[in-house]
Amino acid sequence: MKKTEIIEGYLGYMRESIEAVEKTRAKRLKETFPLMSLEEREKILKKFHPDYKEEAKRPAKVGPNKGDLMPHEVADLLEAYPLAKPKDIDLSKVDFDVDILIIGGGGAGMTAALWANYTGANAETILIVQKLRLGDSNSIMSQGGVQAADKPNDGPGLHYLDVMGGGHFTNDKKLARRLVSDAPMLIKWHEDLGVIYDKESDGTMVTIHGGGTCRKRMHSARDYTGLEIVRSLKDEVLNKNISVLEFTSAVELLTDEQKQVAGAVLYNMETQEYYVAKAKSTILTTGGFGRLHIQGFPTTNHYGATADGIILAYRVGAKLRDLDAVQYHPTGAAYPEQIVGLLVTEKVRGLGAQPVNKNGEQFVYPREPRDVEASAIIRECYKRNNGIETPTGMKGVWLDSPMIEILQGEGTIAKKLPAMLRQYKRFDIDMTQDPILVFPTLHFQNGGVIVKENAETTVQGLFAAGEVTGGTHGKNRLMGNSILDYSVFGRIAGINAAKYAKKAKIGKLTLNHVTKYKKMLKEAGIETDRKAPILLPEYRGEKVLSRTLEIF
Amino acid sequence: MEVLYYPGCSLKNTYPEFEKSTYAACEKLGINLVEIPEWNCCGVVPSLATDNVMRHLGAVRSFINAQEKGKEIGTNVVVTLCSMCYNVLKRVNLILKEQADVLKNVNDFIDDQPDYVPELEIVHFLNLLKNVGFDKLKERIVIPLRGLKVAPYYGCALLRPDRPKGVPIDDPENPTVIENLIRSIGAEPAEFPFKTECCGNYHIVFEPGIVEMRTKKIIGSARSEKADVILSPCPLCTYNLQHGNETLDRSEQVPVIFFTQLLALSLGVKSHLSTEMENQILKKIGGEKFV
Amino acid sequence: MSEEKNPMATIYIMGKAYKVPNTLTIMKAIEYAGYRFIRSCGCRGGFCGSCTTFYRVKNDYKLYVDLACQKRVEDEMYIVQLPFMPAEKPKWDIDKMKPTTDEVIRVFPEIARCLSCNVCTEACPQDIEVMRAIQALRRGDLEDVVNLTFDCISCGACSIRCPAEITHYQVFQLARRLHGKYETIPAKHLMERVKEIEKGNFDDKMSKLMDMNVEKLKQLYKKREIEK
Amino acid sequence: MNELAERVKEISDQNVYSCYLCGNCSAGCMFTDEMDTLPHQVIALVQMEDKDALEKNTSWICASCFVCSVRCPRGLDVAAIMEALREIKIRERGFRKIDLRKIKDIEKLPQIAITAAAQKFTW
Repeated sequence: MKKTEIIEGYLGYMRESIEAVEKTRAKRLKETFPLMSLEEREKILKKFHPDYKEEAKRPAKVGPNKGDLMPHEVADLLEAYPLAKPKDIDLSKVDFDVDILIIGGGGAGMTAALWANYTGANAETILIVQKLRLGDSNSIMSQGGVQAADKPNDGPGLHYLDVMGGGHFTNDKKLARRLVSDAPMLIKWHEDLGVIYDKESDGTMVTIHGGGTCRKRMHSARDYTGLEIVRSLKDEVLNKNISVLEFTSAVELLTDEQKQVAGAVLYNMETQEYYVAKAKSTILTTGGFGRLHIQGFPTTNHYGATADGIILAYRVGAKLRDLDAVQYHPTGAAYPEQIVGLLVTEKVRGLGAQPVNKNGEQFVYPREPRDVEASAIIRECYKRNNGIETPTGMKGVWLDSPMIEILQGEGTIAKKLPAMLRQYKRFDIDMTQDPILVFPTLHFQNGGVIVKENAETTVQGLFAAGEVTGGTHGKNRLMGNSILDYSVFGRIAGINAAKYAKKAKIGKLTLNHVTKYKKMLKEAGIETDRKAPILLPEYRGEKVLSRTLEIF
Repeated sequence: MEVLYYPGCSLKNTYPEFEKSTYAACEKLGINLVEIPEWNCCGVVPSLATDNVMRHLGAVRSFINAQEKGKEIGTNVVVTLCSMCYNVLKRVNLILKEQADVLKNVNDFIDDQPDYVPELEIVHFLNLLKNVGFDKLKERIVIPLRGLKVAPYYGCALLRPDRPKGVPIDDPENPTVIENLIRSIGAEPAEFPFKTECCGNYHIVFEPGIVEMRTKKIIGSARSEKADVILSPCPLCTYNLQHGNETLDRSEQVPVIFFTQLLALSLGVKSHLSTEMENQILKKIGGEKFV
Repeated sequence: MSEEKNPMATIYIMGKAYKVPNTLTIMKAIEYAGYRFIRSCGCRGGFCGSCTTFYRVKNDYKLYVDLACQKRVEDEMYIVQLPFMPAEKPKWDIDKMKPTTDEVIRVFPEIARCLSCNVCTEACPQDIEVMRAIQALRRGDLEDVVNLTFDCISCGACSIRCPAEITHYQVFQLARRLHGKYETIPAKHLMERVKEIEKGNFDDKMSKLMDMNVEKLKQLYKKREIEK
Repeated sequence: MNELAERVKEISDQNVYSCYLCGNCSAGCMFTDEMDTLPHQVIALVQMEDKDALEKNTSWICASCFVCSVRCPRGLDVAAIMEALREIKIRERGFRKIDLRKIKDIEKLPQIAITAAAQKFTW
């Protein structure tokens, strides 16, 4: 076997390691690596989790969270200057005068829109603005599933314990309680919409474990759970005639003299025109920051995950939390190069695949909470040097996917993980026969805008839901709680924003907070050309960028 | 007897009673209908344009699936119930048998399935019954429908055109196969001069007035012959005739049912007629005892 | 990764030639060449269907379709993307519908024009048997439609190529929702749990948990029994 | 053979010059009440290369019942000629005889009817 020859997707030297994996498989099928104690977890996190790298963080210099540690990439954006000069924007001409402005058209935004509509807000008075197409979001990419304690052996209490433990007991307790208590209701709502969850023939939900769960409560729709939910939400939003503006981002929030949020300045990304959208209540559902590539990590996130929401909220004075806690999904694709960083859903482990090193040995319990699992994989690759190096210099460990076919029966992968199977097949790798190579990848913004139980932020008139918020998951989110998060709090945000809009009186629109923020930056001595929000990441080739002329 | 069976969209969606009564009757008659797996829509009306082979693809894809299934169970006979399906399938199959260039064209285009070798025989269920023999059928009748006057309606698709040769299941100008069926189940066929007239076909969609004009005449003719029911082999005719009935006074209406429903009733198996209709028929034949 | 180590490929982005490393996906290659996406780029992971790309390669008449984020470039590839599938979204009230084929065909009567040509299937980057699904619908088998089209990402490639001008992805969306809403059995345990929560059955327990200090919670957390 | 007749032949494989205009087709046709021109008259128009043949409603009223085809003493498939006339129009760029999305009372119609109409009135 030649080391550089490609055989069914893998290079020769990788094949040698796969042989080792195959040799230990029979034995491993009978044994599982033990769970870590809370103390062991703490230890490994401190040593190996990227969040604990001191040099990767710094305290914010300005704003409500001045002094709080956060990744450089986030601090950079909070300390950047606004995209538009307030004096260039004519606030006397209102382009959209709505009751509810929803910024972000992913799962949270669409759920909020629908529940605002159910609460009595007319579809025409709701406006969703979305940077990409409606539904193009992290929500649509979520594969594994959604947690809800709806089985007889389970209950919101156990779910709560899992959420708190997974978040290392740093969560906002009220939010966590709301998350687990509303969970079954939201799944029921999905069912009523026609979302097709995996079920037994008698209607019983098929549920499995996720990392850090004590009960099997992960509901899924094959491994297209996010897709199935989002396309149903999207269909319903459009059926209800809720207005949607695509390829339009919010570049600044608006306030009135009462300092309540009163809409946003929008930006048509194609015509480069700005619009003034006045709203009685505003909901931020902008998602997270994966595309900031914190510490240079690849990401599972969609193209628009650029932290816009926290920047906008911060400038109107909303407080943030836990932004230092970045979730690295333990299993991102590490090979082939074309799909590096893309998600290998936790469901793969949920169905029985074990992470193993280059010698075919287990080194971690397959379903530790995400940060612990990720740390163990980093340790195996870089401390113990038991990873497999890819041709591009990345390291990874094997995820022994063929075990699924042995444990659950042949054809399980095709049936339950069609997206994964397809993704690898495109590059000639058959994950039913061969293991796949994985390494942690930037996945989720654990922290975000602080919200109360009613989804209101610390600023009047501004609501938020989904990944843009912080607190629900503390410093670490469990698998299956992100769809749940946007469903539960998207609904609450929609309902409360609709109620708020009924009473709210909006005064004269201003961008005073932006002027003030700029002043604050100057006073803090921050001199930079950097502007935020960045709206989209920059991936153009270096050569092109170095030769760009701005003529048009 | 085991034969391949092509149901068509109407039997699965609009008129399940047509299919269900057929299955019931077939079980009694020892005919095993094996549904063609993954059959495609036939297109309902055949394309008459010789240069538009695309229109035949649906039929051909069904033939290919039938051919493969037929190899498994050892038959090349495909039975249809819907007369529109019959017309399309029969016609396309004959074209493929006669025109090697069309066959090649189609086989070349369909590169995701095996080639079609035009050896299937497309048969309408009425002809299958004829082959079983109406005398033999008579012997199996449990409830002879004595006293019931039935208007045998053929419509167009079972009889016309005779191009390519072999499409009609009977004499296009004076067919008798449904009359023979009616007699064998003990009922009386009505003299029905409109039995081969067109119901208006697809005009129901954009020019329903044309259908109303046609069906009024057809129903009126059955009515004047004192027919208790009109027997139809075609879902579209049935729909159009029922539409025609709706435009008439109740006293002028003649109910329309599928021939297999009456057959099933007389065989003593589930007819899938409405309870009202079934009682009406049983009453008519003096069969209160059956009610 | 240096250019010397990796062979380059020549690709034609809307007719213009660019040299790009041949290990890149089409999406990354377009960016490498200097384009910045606003449209035709969404999740970058094969789920959203926004980066549908049509291409031909040298000496081949065949028109290929794939997702730019999932397909590696080849030398002499002629590329164009589909930034938007031109189609209105017909509105429906799912609560007032029945799970039947007739219902779907009434919204999308153009289904009646399907020729069984199978070009749609050829176009699908998700390997869905699109034509088969349309025919399954005609047979009245919504469950079959759902199973065949569950992986549909609504990219619209099938619909662009369809001679019958069907917008398959919309048809399937309706079929899936009808099946999901009316033809699957609601989960009994879910309904019961929702009722229990509404009744407040868990309120006391939850309040107790909320009042607990972290140490106590940790004890409870450790003692959890993990379901086998 | 004139160009129109040629086109009809191409599509239907029927030679309109075989027709001696006996009128049997029109006599048997059940739909003449609705037609502005009788079937045999339309054939005569084609023989004379009168493009009006395409504008008459005859071919559109034809329900493809094939009575004419069965009864033609010259063995002409008259229904196929009608189809050819329809096809010539349907194949014109931009021509649209019907709009399937605007069918009246579509909620009552079965699939078979919509399919039949779609097949005959659209390309």
